[in-house]
Amino acid sequence: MNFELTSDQKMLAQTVRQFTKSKSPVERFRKLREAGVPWERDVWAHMGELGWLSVPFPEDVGGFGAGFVEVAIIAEGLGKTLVPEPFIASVVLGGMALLGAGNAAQHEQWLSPMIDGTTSLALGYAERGSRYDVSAVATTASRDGGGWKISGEKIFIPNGHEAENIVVSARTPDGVGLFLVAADGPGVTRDKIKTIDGQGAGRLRLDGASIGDDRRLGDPGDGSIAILEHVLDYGAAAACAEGLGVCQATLDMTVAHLKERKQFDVPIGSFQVLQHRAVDMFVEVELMRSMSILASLAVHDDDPVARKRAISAAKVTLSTGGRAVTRESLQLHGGIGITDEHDSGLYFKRMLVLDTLFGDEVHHVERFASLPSFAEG
Amino acid sequence: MNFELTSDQKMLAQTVRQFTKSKSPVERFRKLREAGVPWERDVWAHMGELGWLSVPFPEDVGGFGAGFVEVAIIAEGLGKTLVPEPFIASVVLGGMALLGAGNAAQHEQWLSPMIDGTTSLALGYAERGSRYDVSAVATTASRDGGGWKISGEKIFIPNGHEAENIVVSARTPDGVGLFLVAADGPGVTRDKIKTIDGQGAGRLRLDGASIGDDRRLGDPGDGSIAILEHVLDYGAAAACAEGLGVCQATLDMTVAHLKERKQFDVPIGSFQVLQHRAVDMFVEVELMRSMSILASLAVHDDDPVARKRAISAAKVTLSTGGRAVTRESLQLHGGIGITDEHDSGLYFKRMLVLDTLFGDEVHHVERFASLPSFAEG
Amino acid sequence: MDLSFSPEDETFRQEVRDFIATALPEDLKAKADIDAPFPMEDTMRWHKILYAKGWVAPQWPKKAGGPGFSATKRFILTEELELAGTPPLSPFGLVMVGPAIMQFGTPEQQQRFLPQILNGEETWCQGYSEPEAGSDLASLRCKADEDGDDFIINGQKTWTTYAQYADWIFCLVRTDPSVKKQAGITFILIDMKTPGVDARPMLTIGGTPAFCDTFFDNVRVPKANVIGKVNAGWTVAKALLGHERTLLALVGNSRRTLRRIKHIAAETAVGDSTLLEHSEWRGKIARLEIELEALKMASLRVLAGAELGQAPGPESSILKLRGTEINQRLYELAMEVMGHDALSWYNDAGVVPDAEQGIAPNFCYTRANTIFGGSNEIQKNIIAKWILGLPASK
Amino acid sequence: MDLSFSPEDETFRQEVRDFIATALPEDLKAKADIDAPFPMEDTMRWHKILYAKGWVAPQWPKKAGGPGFSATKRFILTEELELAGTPPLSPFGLVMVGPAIMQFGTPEQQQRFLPQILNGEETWCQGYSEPEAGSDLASLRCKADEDGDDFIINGQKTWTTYAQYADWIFCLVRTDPSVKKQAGITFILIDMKTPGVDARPMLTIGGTPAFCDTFFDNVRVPKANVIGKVNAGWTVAKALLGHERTLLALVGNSRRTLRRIKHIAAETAVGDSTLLEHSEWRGKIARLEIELEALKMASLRVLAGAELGQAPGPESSILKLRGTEINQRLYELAMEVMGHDALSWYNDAGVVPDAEQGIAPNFCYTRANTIFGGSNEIQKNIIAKWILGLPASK
Repeated sequence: MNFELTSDQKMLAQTVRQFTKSKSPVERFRKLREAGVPWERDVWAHMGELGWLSVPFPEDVGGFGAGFVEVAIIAEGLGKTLVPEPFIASVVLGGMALLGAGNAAQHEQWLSPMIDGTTSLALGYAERGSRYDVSAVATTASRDGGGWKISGEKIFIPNGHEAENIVVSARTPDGVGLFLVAADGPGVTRDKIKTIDGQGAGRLRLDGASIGDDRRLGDPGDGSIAILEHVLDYGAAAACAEGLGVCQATLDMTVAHLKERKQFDVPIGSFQVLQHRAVDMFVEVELMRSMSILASLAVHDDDPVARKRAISAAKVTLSTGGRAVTRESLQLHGGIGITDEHDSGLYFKRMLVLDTLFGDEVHHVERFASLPSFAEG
Repeated sequence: MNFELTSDQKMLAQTVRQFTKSKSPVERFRKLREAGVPWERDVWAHMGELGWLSVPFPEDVGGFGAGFVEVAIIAEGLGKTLVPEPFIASVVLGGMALLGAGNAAQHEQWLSPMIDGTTSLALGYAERGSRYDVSAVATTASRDGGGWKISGEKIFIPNGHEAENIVVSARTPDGVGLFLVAADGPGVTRDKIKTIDGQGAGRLRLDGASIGDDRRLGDPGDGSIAILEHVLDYGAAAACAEGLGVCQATLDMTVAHLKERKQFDVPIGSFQVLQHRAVDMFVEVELMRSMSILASLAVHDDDPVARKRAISAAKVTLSTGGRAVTRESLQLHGGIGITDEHDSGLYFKRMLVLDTLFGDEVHHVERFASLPSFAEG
Repeated sequence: MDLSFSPEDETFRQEVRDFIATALPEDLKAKADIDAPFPMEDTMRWHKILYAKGWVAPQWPKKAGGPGFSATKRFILTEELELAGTPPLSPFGLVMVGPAIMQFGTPEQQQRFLPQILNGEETWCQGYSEPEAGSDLASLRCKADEDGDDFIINGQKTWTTYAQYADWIFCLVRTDPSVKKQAGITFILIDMKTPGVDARPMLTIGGTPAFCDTFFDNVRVPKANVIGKVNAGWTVAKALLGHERTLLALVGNSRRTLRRIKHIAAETAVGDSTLLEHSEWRGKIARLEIELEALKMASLRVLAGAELGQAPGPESSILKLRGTEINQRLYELAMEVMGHDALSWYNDAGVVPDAEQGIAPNFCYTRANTIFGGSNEIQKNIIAKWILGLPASK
Repeated sequence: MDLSFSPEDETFRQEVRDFIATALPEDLKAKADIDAPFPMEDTMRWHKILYAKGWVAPQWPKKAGGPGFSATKRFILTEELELAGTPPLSPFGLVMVGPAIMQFGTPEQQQRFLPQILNGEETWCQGYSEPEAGSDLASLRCKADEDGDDFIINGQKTWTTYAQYADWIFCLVRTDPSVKKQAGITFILIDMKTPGVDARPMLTIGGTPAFCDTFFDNVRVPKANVIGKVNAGWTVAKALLGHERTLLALVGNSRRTLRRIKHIAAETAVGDSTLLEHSEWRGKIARLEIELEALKMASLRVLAGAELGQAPGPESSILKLRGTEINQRLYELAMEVMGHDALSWYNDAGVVPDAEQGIAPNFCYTRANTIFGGSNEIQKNIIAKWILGLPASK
């Protein structure tokens, strides 16, 4: 048992810190949000140069071949300053789905340019009415000559408004299949949904969209559902890391405010009630950190029960801790926290998105309790 | 709308206060508990003389014909000093069951002497495995000549260890029926179960017990279940009142402790964290008071949905508020609160019993949510 | 004891419902149905409709132009308006400065200001908080220097809600810096059109421009605009805080939100059934409904006491505390119920169901409820001291 | 990073399990199975069995007679013992005064006391708190006056757990009343058989005689019994608090209680199924299991750090805080799950199922967890000051 980062991992964390400090402090996100710019291509390319977009992929597809700890390090660091580039959406969701379901030619054609930072990917799994169940797929795909016709709608796709290619699930006569849809393909309409965190998301409408068979990722069937479930677990583990960054930054900001802000002639951080509530926030952040570590180590577990158990526990901890920390932060900031110009609200809203994506608290409590590990002890 | 007590009701409250102060302060309960004495016959008779055991019954059976507000006034007052006489068990449970299901001759024979304070009653409805469902009756009653043979077990019967006669439910070929079992009757074994609050409860084993048909209360069938449900709602409403008394006393005791106890050279009540936690207790008590009023007014409602909605809401408020208040009280008392010699523990334990009897928090949340009133808005 | 409303009150409730059904303009009703925010012009349009009906100021006495309603009728009117989701009227004139002018103003001041508040020709905002004086109001610095018959005012007020639309502002200003904090403060009315007044709106996290920073740069205000005595503004401000505490419980708004949650839950599939039929979600909703029921009962107790002319008892102090928390938690629950739809932010119709449109901004904005109007921490300090009698905190 | 235990550690875990299975006497196992309280003689019987195995003091170094275990092995041993429900050993000798004697004691003191602690021939209790000095330990009054080579001790200690069975007590006493509170305190060992020592047991709300009030009436104690320097007892006491923080998280005990809850829930019918299959109850249990999982992970982080010889980081301070709360809430949930059976109190077998017998007394007694050993309020004060760096509270 060992929770030390390797020296390479420490260096990675340091690089992320330098990057966010010099290139993407929270003010950058605020400016992009006000300008209506989701994220910037050159920054994405820079992240590609730094190798960050390659970390979870094996070397034979141009990846770095690292474990998920590196993904978590990057996601946590980006969360601290709300970097808007689609690291989780493109690398962890779209990328890992393409890696898991696609073949070598597909990896070569679509994964490699994403790893370079030339393009970006996304994963569309949510539909109106599907809630968090990846097997509730109403979108259909039927054979059409040598290719496929796909019809249906996917909503709230992280980076779905910007990605060149989007992995979507669709029901075929042989079960659910995965397909890589080109955003500008025929029969494809995509638009941007404005989201609470200012990052936006995509909505994809497929109206008999023609998809070549070269864009079919693996064979339809239960295997696709298993891949989707695993990819969403990757997403959840990455969300735990980003959420930890969000909450650590929120805690730091709040403690600083308590030390600086004076009322009744003293710093408000000298009021015992506020002290204890800051301590409660601190406790939540430490538990989130512990569970983020667990998630990043367990997400590769060969035993799907052990994996799901750990990821669900971590995601529940993210939701409960993240809600407590970001909501309490607004209260402890007082009136200023309610203004859009203060950063605490930005973190509060980003946390809400991480809380919701990949299944909320109730969903993961139920998944946790329905695993055989629960009844067994 | 009016929440003022009438002058008669105010006088009743005053009489109860005088009684508890002079005749049954909490020290009396402590002494009886140590001596293993459940309660005292002469005190019970005195309560009969005061008319308290008659309040909810109509005048034609020797009752006072008052509403439930009077019952709540008495129960709240008795709760404040943990008076052990079986007011709820005998008057509200056994008495109201006998009143509702029995005929005039039965009222004359068994209700009147209870109202006098000569005897006491009880109601046995819980069985092993029935949890809080009064229709889950495994005890059976079958015709036996002109009478009945009853077999089964009733557990945790408030005052079941002392009552002369106990109303029990039993399944007959025509549905569930109610019978008045004599504690010393043939085939009847009853013993005392020690309970956490020190008041004890009865366990009744019926092994082909012979019960005369004159002890059958009404006709078996759905009506008996409806009566039982209503009687348990009376019980729950009375528990809300007693629990309010318990929690008000707990709050008062805790606030007094915070003012008296010094640490770090100041009263601990000057620490802001403890102040706010005392305020949280105060808020809970005020909400419990509001809901106890609602319960005592709604328990007679002709519309069973409205009645059940109000009683379940009040009982949930009792459980959540009562747990919060009595548990926080121990914490705020510090070490002394963990000793058996301090009164806070006695209130803490009594509250647990009131929390459990007549259905706990989950039970009443579910009942509340399953009523048509819930889905309707 | 009696929980029921009188037949007369029930008739009045029906009258209110009928009135709303006919008098609320279609476009406002459409906004209410999706919980959309009402801009100031909508609010003032509704203000004038209620004024025409004579119901705009239910808590004002007849002689000041109010309807002379009983406490119960006031409660019913408020509750029905909240349940219907009509635009909440701006409280600064009707609930705050109006009653203060009635209690402390001169006859001239009453005549000058009250009719205009009532008919909605003049709207008001509040200038209490300053960047360095939030919970600790008594440390305010915005100063008023005497100059003949005028005061010259310099300083800054913050959280001046809707100051950008207001005709007048009532302010607490420091008129004597030499005395103890709460002494030396004056309550004064300032015309927002006076040269040197500058209200700069800022967005809230709910995405609406509800607040302003308001700056005063050598603003000349006649001494005749002082309410009460110079240096006795604290007395006026304290009296003003006591008005209509039951309003702060937000019972009507919360009941409306609860109803909306059930509506959304009933429309949201999970597995083979809906969220409203699912034990865990039912339990969450039911628990909040029960808490709201307890809060409503507590409000009714305060109301019944007011009807008998009693001063509000200890139970009244919990209304703001618990009412704002329940309201926040309802919006939190609504967000959870909505799933992915909770992420939608001011999108065009059709992206999420209409019933969900307004939830997210309100979810954000309700965070203010536990901060403004005396933060809940300050409320607890007050209860600890004045009701529980605990010693001053160290 | 690596979450797995080494093969060697896993082997050790199996060895511990096998040992417990054979070495735990049948009657103690029967008590463990029903969560019954262990009287002192049971505890000491088990102490001696563990001593014979060499495992009684896993945290003691080899030179003091310990097994020289790694932090991980200590954790595994503790967890398995707690999971099996073996009698919890008295911590006063093994975890508290023993290590203090190792760190601050003279060679003579070490030789005199350590072997007897280890073999269980002498049992210990703690004399810190006084009626007027609970959370505020530094204000203690129990005084020690010099008299030649002795101190004469007068005063009272309270919450002296199991003092009625103890051979020795370690006390903080005031040796200099003239100096600042924390100065002037001395750490001293007192033989309970000395004339003038009187330990009076009192019941806890859990129904067991766990505490005593202990009185000292002109008790003569040799100065040779002082640990560390006279008037420097605070240093000894502080060092002692830092030992084995992971123990305070109660992870093993909580996991055992969780398992028991599931067992009871699986045996409890509700409607057509069991509580364990019922969505609302599953959710309650699962949420606590998840919190416990997070606490366990936090404990493992502290442990892994200790293995690397690092000082405990900020994460260690949350263990007692959250661990005691979770433990309380587990017992609360167990009581809820039990329904009416929760009301049973020390009845004979058969009144309630065996698995439920010990729950209610433990439910009561766990209330002490958040009070003793530095109340959770004090813990939060410490974190606020030393970790978050917040200014001294006003």
